[in-house]
Amino acid sequence: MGLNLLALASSRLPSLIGAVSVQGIALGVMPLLIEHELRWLVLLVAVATVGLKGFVIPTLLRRAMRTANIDREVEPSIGFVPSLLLGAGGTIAAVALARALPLLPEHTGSLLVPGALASVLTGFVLLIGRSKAISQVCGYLILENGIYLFGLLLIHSTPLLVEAGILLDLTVGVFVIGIIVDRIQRAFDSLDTRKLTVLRE
Amino acid sequence: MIAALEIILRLAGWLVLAPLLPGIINKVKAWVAGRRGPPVLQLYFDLARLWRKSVVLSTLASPGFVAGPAIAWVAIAGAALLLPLGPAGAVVGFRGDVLLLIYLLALARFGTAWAALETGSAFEGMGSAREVSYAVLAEAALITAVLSLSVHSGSITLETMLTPAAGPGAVLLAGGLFTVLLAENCRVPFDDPNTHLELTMIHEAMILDHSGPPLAVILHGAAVKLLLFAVLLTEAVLPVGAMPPLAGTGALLAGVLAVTVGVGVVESLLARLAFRRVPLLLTTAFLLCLFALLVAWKGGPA
Amino acid sequence: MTAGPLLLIAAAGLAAGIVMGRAQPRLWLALTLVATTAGLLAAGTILLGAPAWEWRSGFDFAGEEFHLRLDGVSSFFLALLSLIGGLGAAYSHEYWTDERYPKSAGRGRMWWSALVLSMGMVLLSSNGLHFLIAWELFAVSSYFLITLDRQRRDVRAAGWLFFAASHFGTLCLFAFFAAIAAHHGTWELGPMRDDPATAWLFWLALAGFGLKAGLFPLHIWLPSAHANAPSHVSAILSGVSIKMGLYGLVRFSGWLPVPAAAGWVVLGLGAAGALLGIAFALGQNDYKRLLAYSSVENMGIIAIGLGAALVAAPPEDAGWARLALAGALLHAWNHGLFKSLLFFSAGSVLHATGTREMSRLGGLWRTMPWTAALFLLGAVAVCALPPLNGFVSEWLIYVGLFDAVTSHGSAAWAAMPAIIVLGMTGALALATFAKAGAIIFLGAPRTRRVAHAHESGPWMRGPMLVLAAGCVAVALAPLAFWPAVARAVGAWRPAWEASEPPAAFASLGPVQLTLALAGVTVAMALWERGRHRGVRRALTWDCGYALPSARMQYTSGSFGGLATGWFGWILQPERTLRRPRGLFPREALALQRVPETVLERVMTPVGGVILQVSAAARRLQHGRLQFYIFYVVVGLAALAALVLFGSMR
Amino acid sequence: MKELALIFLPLLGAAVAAAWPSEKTRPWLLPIVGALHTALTFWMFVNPPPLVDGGWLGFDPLARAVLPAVSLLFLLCAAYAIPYLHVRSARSNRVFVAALLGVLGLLSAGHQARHLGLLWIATEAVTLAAVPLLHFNGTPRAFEATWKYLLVGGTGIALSLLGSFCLGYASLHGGGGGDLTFAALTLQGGGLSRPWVLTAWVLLLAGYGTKMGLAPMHTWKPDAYGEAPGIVGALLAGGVTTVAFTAILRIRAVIAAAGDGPIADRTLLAIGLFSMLVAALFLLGTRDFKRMLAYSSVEHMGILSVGAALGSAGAFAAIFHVWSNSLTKGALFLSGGNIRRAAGARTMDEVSGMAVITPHSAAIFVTGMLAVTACPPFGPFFSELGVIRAAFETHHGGAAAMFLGCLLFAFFGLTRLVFAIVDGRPRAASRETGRRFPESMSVILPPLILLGMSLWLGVATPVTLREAWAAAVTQLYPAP
Repeated sequence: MGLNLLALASSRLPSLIGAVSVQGIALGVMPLLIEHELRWLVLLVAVATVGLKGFVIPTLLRRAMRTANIDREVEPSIGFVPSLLLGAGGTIAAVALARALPLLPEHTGSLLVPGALASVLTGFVLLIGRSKAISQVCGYLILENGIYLFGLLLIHSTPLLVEAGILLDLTVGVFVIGIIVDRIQRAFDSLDTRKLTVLRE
Repeated sequence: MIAALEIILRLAGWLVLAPLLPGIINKVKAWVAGRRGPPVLQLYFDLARLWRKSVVLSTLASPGFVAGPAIAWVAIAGAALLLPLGPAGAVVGFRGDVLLLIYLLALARFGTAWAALETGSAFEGMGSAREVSYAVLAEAALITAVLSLSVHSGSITLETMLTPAAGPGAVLLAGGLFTVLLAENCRVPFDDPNTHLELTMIHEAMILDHSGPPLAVILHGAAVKLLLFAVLLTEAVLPVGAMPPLAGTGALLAGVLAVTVGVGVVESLLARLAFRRVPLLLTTAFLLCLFALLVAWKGGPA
Repeated sequence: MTAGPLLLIAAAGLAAGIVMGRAQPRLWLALTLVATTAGLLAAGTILLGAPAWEWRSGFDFAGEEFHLRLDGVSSFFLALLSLIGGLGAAYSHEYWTDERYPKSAGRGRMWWSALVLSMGMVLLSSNGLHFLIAWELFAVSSYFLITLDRQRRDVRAAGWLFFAASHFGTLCLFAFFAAIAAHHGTWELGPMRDDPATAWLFWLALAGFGLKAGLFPLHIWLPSAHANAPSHVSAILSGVSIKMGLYGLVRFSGWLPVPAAAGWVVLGLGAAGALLGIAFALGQNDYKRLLAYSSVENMGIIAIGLGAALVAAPPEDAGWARLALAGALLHAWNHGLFKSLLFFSAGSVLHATGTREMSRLGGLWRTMPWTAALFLLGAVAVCALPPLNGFVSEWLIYVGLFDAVTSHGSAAWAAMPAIIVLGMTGALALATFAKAGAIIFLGAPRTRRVAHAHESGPWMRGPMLVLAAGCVAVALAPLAFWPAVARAVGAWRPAWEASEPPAAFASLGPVQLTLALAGVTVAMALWERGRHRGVRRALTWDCGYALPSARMQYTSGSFGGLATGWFGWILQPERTLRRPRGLFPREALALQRVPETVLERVMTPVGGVILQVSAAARRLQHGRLQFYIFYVVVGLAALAALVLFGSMR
Repeated sequence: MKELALIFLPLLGAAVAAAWPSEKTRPWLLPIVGALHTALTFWMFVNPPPLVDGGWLGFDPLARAVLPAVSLLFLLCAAYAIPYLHVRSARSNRVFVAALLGVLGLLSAGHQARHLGLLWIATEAVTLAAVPLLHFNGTPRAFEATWKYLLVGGTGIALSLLGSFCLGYASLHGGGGGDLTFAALTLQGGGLSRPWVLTAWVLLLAGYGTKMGLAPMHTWKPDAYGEAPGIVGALLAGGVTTVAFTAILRIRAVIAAAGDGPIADRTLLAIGLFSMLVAALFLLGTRDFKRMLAYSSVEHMGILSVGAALGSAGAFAAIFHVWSNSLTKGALFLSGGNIRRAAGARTMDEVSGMAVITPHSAAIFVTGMLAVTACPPFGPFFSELGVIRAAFETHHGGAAAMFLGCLLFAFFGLTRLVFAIVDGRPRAASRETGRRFPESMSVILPPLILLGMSLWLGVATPVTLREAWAAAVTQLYPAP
């Protein structure tokens, strides 16, 4: 959860991407910690997650950043302090909300639910509060990380096939986003989404 | 056969007697002014002379120029026939004939206005515009008066409506109807029959271009209309229909005479109103009739 | 033949007209005339006493079985529709020809058939779903007929206003029929008076049908639509289409229970419409707009009659209500006759002169004597002057109202103001039509083009003569039309089935006849007398002015100015005045226009506010993605709040 | 087996298209696959295969009631795509054709999904597969639209995933064994944990609502529909949104089984009416006729949502409306595409008099506009009337009034804009471009057929179709 706040406070894109990447790795390791017995599928999923979320996607983003040759300031439309406060408030709210929802006995102690919700909220804050396309993608990733975290609650019961499918979808989604980011960069010569306001009303 | 004869006789009576009224009015005016004035029968002479004259038609006029006055005259005569004559009752009458009376008067107005507009003259246009516009307010007053009569008598047939003794609203009704009479017949204070300025005329402006027999028909029709209103007013106020024949006839004649003299007196004492004040007076007439209606409603059979 | 086959012929003829009308004008005309004659005959058989005709198809259309019914009420209106539908088609044969309007004449024929057919279906349908289908097709075909001359912007604007307003009415009817269907579990319609829970639906019907009927504040679309449509279309719109709204009101106030206030409201709307409609008419300078406003007036008069019947119907079932309703229905016929006649004559004038401005016309009686005479006849009829038909029906309404007053019931409080309003309306109508007829046809031509106008040909004159004959027939032999009216009244309320004509009604015919004869005789005698004594033609008296010109004649604006001034509070006339200046003034200008107050002073501002709201809302779609995601979050929060709120209750 | 065929036939087609060498002949794959798909769908419609208990995929009554409409729409769009791609031969159509076929396959999967997770996967995949379609035009505007589509849509997808997890957890918390098929969830019914069920409903409704384009999550729609080619608009409006709607219907059934049907219905009603209101307000002022179609689509999604909220009669009308809206909107998008091409512009400030330049497309466009505004005897009239009737039957008079008010304003907006484009004098520029893109039979017939089917749907709804809809309603709205 600290990573979320770090992401919110990052004023430079590389550190934001870094935060996302670390979060991805942590996420990938999680199922291994939760599962008591190591099934090969779980292992596969974990490895894939770590690989994709921790390395592939951040690398992609870094490359996009470099090729776009943009200045590395994040240029928030919601300032850092307000977004930090929002994030902190969101985290508190997430904890409160998680308490309001009944949990199974085995989950009551874990921070999975509040952590997931806090990540989701952080993702939203980033999506809403940042103007660079790449930082928005990071926000989206944090949002999805949160959801993935939540999904771990169900890891016992849902067939892993589903989990795998979901993961695949997410990945493809991010790839597609990456491609579009690239195209936008070429079309607009910028990744500042504030320029993307031709279509209105 | 007898009925047909009676109709013809009555019609003749109406047509023959009507031109007396303007004569009487003029006489009254002359007396009040201290002059000798024209003879009472002056209008008869005028009509006779006009009837013999040739016609000058505007180059623009269509046959409607002559047909208009004729139809107006027929309408007024027809309306007059509908009125009961005191104890003698009505000769033509049916339920709802009062509406026919009102609409015949409207037809007469249409005929005169149409004929006036035939010439394309702005004066006649002005006159007929005033005529038809003031008629809107007069019509409201008239129909309210009729309404109060019908509420009072519980009937919509002229004969029975006009028979019973006037109720407590008689004075109001008389005031209202008298004002309507003045307006409808273009008398002072609404119009000055003797004016010589086209811009201030109503009725006289409409007939500026008429001459010869058509003018005679118009003037005669106007006289019949005046008589009609006088009779209506008298019968609305006095229960002449319920009186014994002689007394009734006498009362009717006296009433008509009184109305005529009244018109003459008003004409002697008042000046013509400014046009913008006319609606006010007509609205007053309407209100008088409306109060009469309310009084009749209160006093009528529950 | 019974009604069934006749109606089949009519439907087939019209359907064939839709298909073939585009290319073959003559065939189309023949088909339409055959179809409308068949329709007229079918309506006639029912009105003259045959039992109501009913037919179920046995197969489905749009999920429902066809259920057609031709009873007293619907055949009453079907007769009018058939008559005007046929005559208008004949009129258009000369008025809207392929030569003059190569682009739209074919479309015009097609839509005409569609319009007549759909109106016929409205009258026959006894199933809510089919009624709605027919109703909307009727609106669509009206729209395309109004905008036949689409090249012109004002025509399109008028058409759109019609369409938009009409859609409002249609949506009210959506709700109306859907609610009936929801309540009774079926789209089938029929007498269902027993369920007082559905009484409130009357208000929906009043909004929906009242809009089509042009009841007062809902009339906003009517003047521009009727004025801008081709004249044969104006004729059927004014003569028949708005009667469809009336049909709906009559039909469903007969079939469904009505709330206690219904009659009072209808009567009040009618009185307002009658008086204000004619006041607006008086203020117009465009003779077709004038006629359109006069339709508002006449629908108001009809509504007064219907309202009186509704006031009486539930509690006391009084005899006078029958008279009022009979008067209203007969007035619907009469209005159909004389207003179509007037619009046909107006079309004839427009055809000959190309302008709708009265102030550019004048003196047309010389070049267009037929049109002038027929217009005059229509004008006398529309003013309800004896001895024509308008008087007959207004007389019935009057007698009904007077009887309501003399019966001293509570209804008198509605009847008394209505009578006074009717009286004033009559006087205003007289002023209006004296003005219209006189400015168009009398005096001197105001422009050169008008001086060379031409009379319309036989195809245009023929329908006008037929309508004029219809007016005269109703006027002189009203008794002959009573059974039809009585049949419709009986269908409205079965208890009133066998109502004899009031005794006085019988004497109306002879009186009118005598009057007409006397009028003609005296007029001719006077003419002869004049001729006998010698006639000289001379200039109109001009007060000695040396150079009179046609432009110096009284104009329509000045003629109506006095009375419109009294209604200035609602008419809000707009004056543009440039006074003459200097010693030798060059030009001066005085323009007067009476706007459609309800539209321009009420609806347009309201519309403006709505558009502002819309503009404000549209600013939210500003293209910034961050906010779009924020909207998602807001939506999420709102849904959560809604669910939370719901789960706590 | 056939269920899988419905999915993999188009996917196979997509693979073939990706590998097909000839630019000229590749587009023909679209109608061929489309025709096969339609044939198979209708064959299955007539002979529905038996449902496997606990199966993740199945041609269940809901799929049977809706999928044929999507398939038909695709077939006609595919037929239209041939002349369209011929005109746009400057660009390679490899990705376009493949993605189009992919969308069809995934749509089939989404409609047949009987498992919460599978449903999500299919919907997400459709979203992604549509991306290359959106920026086919390759303009900066197209990329901007795609970007917004991706991020807003992606957020929605994320929300629905979270919602799916919540629903899964609700089942888990209620003692479920982790079987996330709808049948199992419905069976568990009241055993589901209520707070989780409600949370799931909120998230799923917001998520799939984003996909459907319910306000205020509709913001991607005008951009996407405005910039994408007409066929893509038609497919998005008639196919993709339909998947999201059936998803919501399926989930609503679970929520109702859990005992929270009234709450679900209230939210559906609220969001539906709100969407209609927003759409009506936007329609009143929009000047771009392609974006107009998008707002009209938002309005119709609102109608679907309102219908779904009004019990079984309303749901029947809503499923009816899925058909009538898909077909009619399809006709509008395709004819609108013709007009757009011939006019060379798309706002009423730049376009007028199209009745002269493209008389047939303009006629179809006007008729389609009337149809879509509930003018009888086209399909939408009957379905919308059904919704209103259902509103009165369930005593939602106020909702009916608001519904009708929104329809009215939408009508104002639509007619105003459409007549402005169709009537009047054509612009010189449009005359020029109009000559380059003449109307041919191949671009007129598909929208005409769609319109004809909308008409046919209205005047003579086949009894089997009605029965299929009724069966779907029974599946989702079991009688209490």
